[in-house]
Amino acid sequence: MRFLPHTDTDRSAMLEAMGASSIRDLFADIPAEFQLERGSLGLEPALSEAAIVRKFTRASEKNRNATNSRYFLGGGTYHHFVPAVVDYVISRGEFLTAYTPYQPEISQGTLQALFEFQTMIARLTGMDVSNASMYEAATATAEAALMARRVTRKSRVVMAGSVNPRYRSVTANYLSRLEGEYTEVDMGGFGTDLSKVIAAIDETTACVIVQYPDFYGSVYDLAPLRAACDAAKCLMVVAFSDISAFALIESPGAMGADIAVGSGQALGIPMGFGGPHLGLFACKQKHLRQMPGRVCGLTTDVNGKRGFVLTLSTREQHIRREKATSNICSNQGLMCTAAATYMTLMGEAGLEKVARHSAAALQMLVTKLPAHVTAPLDARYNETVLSFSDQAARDRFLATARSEDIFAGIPLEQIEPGAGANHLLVATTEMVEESDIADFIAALEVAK
Amino acid sequence: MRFLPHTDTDRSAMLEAMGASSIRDLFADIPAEFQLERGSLGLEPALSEAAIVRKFTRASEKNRNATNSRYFLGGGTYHHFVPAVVDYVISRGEFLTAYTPYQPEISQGTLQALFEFQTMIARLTGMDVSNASMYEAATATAEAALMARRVTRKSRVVMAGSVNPRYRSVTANYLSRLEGEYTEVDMGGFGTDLSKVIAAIDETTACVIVQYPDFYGSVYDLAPLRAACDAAKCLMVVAFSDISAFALIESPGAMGADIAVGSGQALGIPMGFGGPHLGLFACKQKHLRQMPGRVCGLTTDVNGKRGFVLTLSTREQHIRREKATSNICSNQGLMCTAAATYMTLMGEAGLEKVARHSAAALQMLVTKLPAHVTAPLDARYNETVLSFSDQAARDRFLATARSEDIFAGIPLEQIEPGAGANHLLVATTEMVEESDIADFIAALEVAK
Amino acid sequence: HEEPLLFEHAHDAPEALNMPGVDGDISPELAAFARKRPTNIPGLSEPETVRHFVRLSQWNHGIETGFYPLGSCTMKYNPRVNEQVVRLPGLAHIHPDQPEESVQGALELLYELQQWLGEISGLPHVTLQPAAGAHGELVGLMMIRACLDARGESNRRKVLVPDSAHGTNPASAALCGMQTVELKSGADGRIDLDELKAHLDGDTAALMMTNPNTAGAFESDIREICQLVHDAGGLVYGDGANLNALVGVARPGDMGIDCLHINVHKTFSTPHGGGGPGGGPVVVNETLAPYLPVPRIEKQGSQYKLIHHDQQSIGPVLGSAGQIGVMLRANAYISAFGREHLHKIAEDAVLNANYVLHRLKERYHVPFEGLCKHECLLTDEYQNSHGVKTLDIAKRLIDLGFHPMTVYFPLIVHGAMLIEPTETESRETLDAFCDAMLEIADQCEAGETEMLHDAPVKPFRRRLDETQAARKPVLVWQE
Amino acid sequence: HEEPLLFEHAHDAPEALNMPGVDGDISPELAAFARKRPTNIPGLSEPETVRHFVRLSQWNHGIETGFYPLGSCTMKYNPRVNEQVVRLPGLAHIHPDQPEESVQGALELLYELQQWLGEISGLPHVTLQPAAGAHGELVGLMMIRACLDARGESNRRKVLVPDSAHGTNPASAALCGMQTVELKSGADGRIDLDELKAHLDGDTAALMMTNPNTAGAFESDIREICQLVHDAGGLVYGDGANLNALVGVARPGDMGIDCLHINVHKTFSTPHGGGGPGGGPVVVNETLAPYLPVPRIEKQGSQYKLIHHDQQSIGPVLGSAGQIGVMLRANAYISAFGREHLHKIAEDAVLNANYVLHRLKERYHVPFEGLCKHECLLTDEYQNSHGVKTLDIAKRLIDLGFHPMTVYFPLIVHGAMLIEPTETESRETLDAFCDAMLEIADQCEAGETEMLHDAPVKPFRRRLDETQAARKPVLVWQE
Repeated sequence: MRFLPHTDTDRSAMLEAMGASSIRDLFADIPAEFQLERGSLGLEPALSEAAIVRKFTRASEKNRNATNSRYFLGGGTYHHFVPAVVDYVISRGEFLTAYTPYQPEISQGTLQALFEFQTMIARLTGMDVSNASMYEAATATAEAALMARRVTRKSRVVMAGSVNPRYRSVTANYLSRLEGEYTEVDMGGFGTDLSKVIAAIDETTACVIVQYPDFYGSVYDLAPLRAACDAAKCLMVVAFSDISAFALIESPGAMGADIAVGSGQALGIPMGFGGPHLGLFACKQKHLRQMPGRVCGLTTDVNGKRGFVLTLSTREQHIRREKATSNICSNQGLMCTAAATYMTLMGEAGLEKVARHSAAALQMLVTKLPAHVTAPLDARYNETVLSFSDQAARDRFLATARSEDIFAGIPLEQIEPGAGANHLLVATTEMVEESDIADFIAALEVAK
Repeated sequence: MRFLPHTDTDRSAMLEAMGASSIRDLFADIPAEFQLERGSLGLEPALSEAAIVRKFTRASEKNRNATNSRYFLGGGTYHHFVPAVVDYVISRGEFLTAYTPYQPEISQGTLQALFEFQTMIARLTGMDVSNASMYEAATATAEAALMARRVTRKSRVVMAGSVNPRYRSVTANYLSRLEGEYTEVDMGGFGTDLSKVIAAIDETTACVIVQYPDFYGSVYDLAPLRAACDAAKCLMVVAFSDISAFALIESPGAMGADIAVGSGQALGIPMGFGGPHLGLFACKQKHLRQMPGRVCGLTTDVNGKRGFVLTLSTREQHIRREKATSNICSNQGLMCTAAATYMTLMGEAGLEKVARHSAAALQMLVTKLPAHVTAPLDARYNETVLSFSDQAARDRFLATARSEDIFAGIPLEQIEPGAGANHLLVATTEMVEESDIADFIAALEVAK
Repeated sequence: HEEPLLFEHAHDAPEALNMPGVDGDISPELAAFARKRPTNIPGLSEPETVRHFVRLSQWNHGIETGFYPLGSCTMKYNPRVNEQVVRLPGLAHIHPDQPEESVQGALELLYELQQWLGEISGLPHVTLQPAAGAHGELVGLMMIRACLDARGESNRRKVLVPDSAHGTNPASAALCGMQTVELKSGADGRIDLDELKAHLDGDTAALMMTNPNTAGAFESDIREICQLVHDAGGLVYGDGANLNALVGVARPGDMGIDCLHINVHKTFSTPHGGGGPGGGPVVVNETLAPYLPVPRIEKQGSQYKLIHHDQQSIGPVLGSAGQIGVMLRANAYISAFGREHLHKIAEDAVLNANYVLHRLKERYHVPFEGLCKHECLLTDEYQNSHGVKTLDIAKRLIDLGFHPMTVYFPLIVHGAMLIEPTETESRETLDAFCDAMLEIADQCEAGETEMLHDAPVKPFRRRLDETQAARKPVLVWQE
Repeated sequence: HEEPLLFEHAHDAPEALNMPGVDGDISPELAAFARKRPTNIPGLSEPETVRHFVRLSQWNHGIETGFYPLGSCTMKYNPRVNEQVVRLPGLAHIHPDQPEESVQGALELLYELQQWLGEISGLPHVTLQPAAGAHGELVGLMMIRACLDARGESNRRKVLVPDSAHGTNPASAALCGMQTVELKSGADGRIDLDELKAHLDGDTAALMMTNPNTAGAFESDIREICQLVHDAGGLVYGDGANLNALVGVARPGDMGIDCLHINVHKTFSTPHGGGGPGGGPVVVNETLAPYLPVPRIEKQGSQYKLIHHDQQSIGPVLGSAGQIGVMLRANAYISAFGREHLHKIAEDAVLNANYVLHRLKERYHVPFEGLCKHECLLTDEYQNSHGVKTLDIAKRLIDLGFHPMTVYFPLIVHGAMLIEPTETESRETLDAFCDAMLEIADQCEAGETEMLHDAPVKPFRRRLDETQAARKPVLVWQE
């Protein structure tokens, strides 16, 4: 077996050194009734490496993918370009096969990359500090609610209905096992009505969670909410699903967020059928010690040289156990390195171009829509909702588009079960070409 | 431009430091008549990285390839399996982006890998020493002829007609510009008749070049030739096209070769439409100083620690200029690292398994051939010639096979222009499955 | 050589990259929200970016560069072919909301993994959704809680956790709204049956246990333990962090465990990546099966389906069906071993740990006698008298070319050193490591205390001031 | 840390890998030839193999780890996307003898590259077949010889080569059955027109020249030089090793060069790979076009063809159409720059070289005054008086974190140091390198001779005994 270095000679010699006669002697502490006969599990026969490649290649070819299709799917996961450099960096064994950097002397590579990642995430989101990742956006949103409770020592969580339904349901699920009230504010349309959210705030409120741009791609001014949160002494939590937006539009921090959480998948991480992605968590400096997850901090070594360590670990489960700020341990470390590499390669100007092209593609698409399809006309970043006369009209279009290898959008009710079945959530990135939009529009005309 | 670090600010500052006002000032020594206007070349517009990926992906998808076809092509290039580890190792920038290891202190990685490569090639071919690669097998064969002339101070080169026609024509081409006779010995059938080769030897002969296994896959005893060469005091040069053979059958060295040359493409290097492959060159210790190409040797550093250097450079062009043993400079360094990694991963037992499966597949195929197709019945490694009644019958089969995504073989006349058009050169490797052979045979029946 | 922070590189960012897509206008409505302050993300050219991160990588120790004997972390070789196959375009570039018929290949591989994990653990109902081990713990406890609630026993909120447990256990219980009660370990480091009995009552929801435990010892009373908990009306949660000791040799489900998470980044060799991503599938028996989270992957006829809604389910615990890329690697790992070889994982892992224990037990204090499983526990008791602590031994190992073992865990012994060699290390490497450990013991006895306190001296940085880092945290770069 | 030779690893090979394919019988006829002695190739398990080669890689300097200012070698950044696209299955896993209609995508990319190389060089007829620069030289000379033979001038066998030329030039001429005559360079390091005239005669086949030459200077008399050679009935061969100075700015074909090879592993950034593979396409004008080698890639209508036979062709010079993977990378590199940016390659390369020259010229002897092109030439003359030689300066640079420049080449000056920074290095890096060079000059003047003789002290190995290696060559490991 190619991953096992021992020959039978090795095994015998080692056993002999120990005075054991067979490997199963070493399992004498496991009651015999529980010991399996070798090879008795109901698994497939072992595959050679070539056979594994063949098996996965065949499976891969059963799927249609974004490299051989026109792509308009979003809803929290986006087909942005992944530069080859990013994949190369995270494929290097020194990053890929390292453990959590608890031994900083021989982990400065991971640690410096984390420090750079935290800095860039803080700058892009406009926040003071960032942690070293959460799993993904939905659980990060739940953790933000929990953190707000710790910070404010209040318990009510108000959630705008225009937050991604998956972030909402995971947050609701997390909170439902704990003390304290959780309220969702129904929005009515495909955007965010802050007055409804503000009306839901009371003095027991720990935080208000909104998404910006919201689940429907809408961009709006958070100033009224900031004022309302100040008045009620609660935290304003801003979730986001495509961080690329903040190279173009005002950041959550500039809008006054106390905590910003969301997905960093746009930063050089492939869609991968839903993961591994990258959960981001950033907050104001003053709330730092209530933040969940690992953080990397600057320090010096005994020679006075600058170095980095994981720090503030007294917040964490391996020290604080049941009193920890979270139970999170393994996070998305490698994706932080990917995102740091991506942002370094892009720089401010490149990030802005990605965002501009993503938004320009949506604008071009919306402008060209035929009359039988409607879309909101207010500020949207790279995502919006197209509405058809009825489900049949929409599904006719989807079928036409699929026959042209266009993934034209996500039926809204697939993510938001309560939605009518005549809507389509449509997203664009810099990977959408003008000709793709023309084909999209042509399919709309054909399926009219 | 993403590969250029300078901003215009950098450029201006550097020019200012030099007292120049524009970059074109630095080109003042190039007559103005030769200077092009910027952007005036007839090239395509610059592509983004995403566009390059798209362009190459589209081109790649226009080709049918061995990962989505059944594959029986050989003739010097073989579809053996390439383990992921091999590609990973040679993709690491420390190997990939290094120069020739002329500064040994900071090139010990490349050098030790070369030393290991040389050792394993010597062992596999049964020769005393190996160099650090030639371009590929055809030019290596030509270089062997030249070396034999230097060693023997005689000039006539005798080439068996059963050597790969491409090795023969490149060798003939090289030799035709130089003094000395070159003779090809026509073989008649699809194998090697040593008596004809031996009959062509005379006392002016510097060397005899045979291929083993020969171009038609035939395996035969070289002892009579060895005796004849001894008698005539000429060198026996043995070429080969799939080194994997020698894990299973007697090596060129064991058969008495003075020089062994051939292709190492089987050792973890993809077919790549013909290159880069790996030319191998091995010889007896006593002829070492007439060997062409770079070699890596063992030595010690000033602390007495073992280390490696490129050595015997007084044979080479950068020292000896027109008196060098060859003009070769850039060789196939990275492919040596690939082959070293491959052989390490395989080990003796793995290499033998590759060879055994390659040969067993051919045997299975030949055994199942229907009556209307004939093949030689003597010893063949992993390649043979199938003969049809006429060209129409063969081409009917090829067309049927192609329609089933089977690359069934190479029309012999495509490589050997003199051959009749009713033959097919067919090769097998460990990548051929029993079901592939069944499909091959079924296509034969269909096209009967 | 030093490598500055990317913010310190001495030049402005080069011009923006060429970008595909629509180079057109954005809507005036969106333009009204234009960012006012620059992001101040410096940006380097591609050559500089690559060199920056390649250089950083050189300061790291990884499994590919050397031995990594971290107890309870299972740092084994990560196959390169797995990295290759998960990057196939039909697996890497698909969206979680593509129509099911366009992703059947991916679903097939995931479904197969579910079946295999069920078979290997003896707990046939599986969710691949949890993103990591701790997440799996939370999900498992949510299911246990849902099951108890369905039984009308909403009073059961007490979770018994041995004092040797991973810190995530109590933290996960807290996050699930449950109360942890710590069980004191017996003199042999194992669960003390009397201690267990004393805490089992009508409020007990579950026992969370790790088997083999974090001292590397198998809980041989496992059948009785499970029976006691079940008799008291509770359920048994298994922390699968140490599954590498059992895979192919024995199944937690057969022993009475009701629910187990599996760290695929340990047992099934998905790379740790400097901290993640991991994967924490949860496997359960019939009792808990109705409560598995959604979405679930099911096979209906020849079609694979994602089930998004189910009445009894605890609901979604992640925004997607899981860390899919990590799961695909686990499938590839199990594929390579197959039925014939899978047990060799545990066998060689246990062989290696016992061999290390055997070679070191005369010179390092062994707190609990007997066989170990996939990891062995030592302490610094013999070295303490020379003024040398576990931390010094760990740091000295760095100078000798090894990553340190896990230190100061488990908490039930003083100065713990927990060594896990895994099945992918050779005897040659184990011997070299043991030789290094014995050399340190020699140096300690020879009074080379100062040298040991000064270690490490070889790596890029020496001992770092963690107190300074925590007291005045600097988490982002300020120009 | 040390890493033994793989032959020294302390154990037998593990069992053979699982292999695909036909696990059946071989023929008895073949079995009669079974190998009698074992190959004795040790074999390591996959984890050990990866660790072995990863560790070896760590002893190497590469473009990705640091600056590599090797004159005449053009060590520039190698784009990672190029590595990605050449590994696409339809490009990596195709056979040179597949039917043409099954490889149109590959042929299209190669044909495009041919067109581009012709356009960039001003020599529109192209072969991609030569495997490296020296191979291209041979092929070019073969074509020149064939052309002269066709003119009935088979007496012309003399090749004039400046004494500053690369060693491959005379070696290639010899391999082509031609006689080299060395031209002594003028006082400015350039070709001396009188010297040239003195050697041109009715036996002259060609002048081989490098422009800019290996002293980094442009041969400004290029038009006159070519005219003289042509008037004498000879042809002009251009060594394209230094094309990086001209790309997009000026074209050798416009200057009168008849034939040029292009080192794509220099100018077009295909990686050097520790010595190869390279690629040496040859571009020629109408005069030489009929003699291009076969196979040739042509476009006929919308189809791409491989032409295997042609009457006037010099014939095949390689067993295939070329180092295809290398050519595909070159296509990708040119694609990235395109019409708009291609000239920036030469512009920034020349800017960088002149900047380095400017910063160092007061402290290091500059043998030839004036502008340099993409590389600059210094000597150790000022340092010699302190007992310090070029070799010491080179080795000291290693300790300071840089790969040395090319040393002792060209041969026309004593103690040459040839520095080529390329366009992909930042000002920051150039400044750091110049600072290091100035520091060495300071140390030299401060009399720190011994330290300089001892360098390098930092890398894994110090100065190696090359005499011992050559005197008693050990090229293979003997157990």
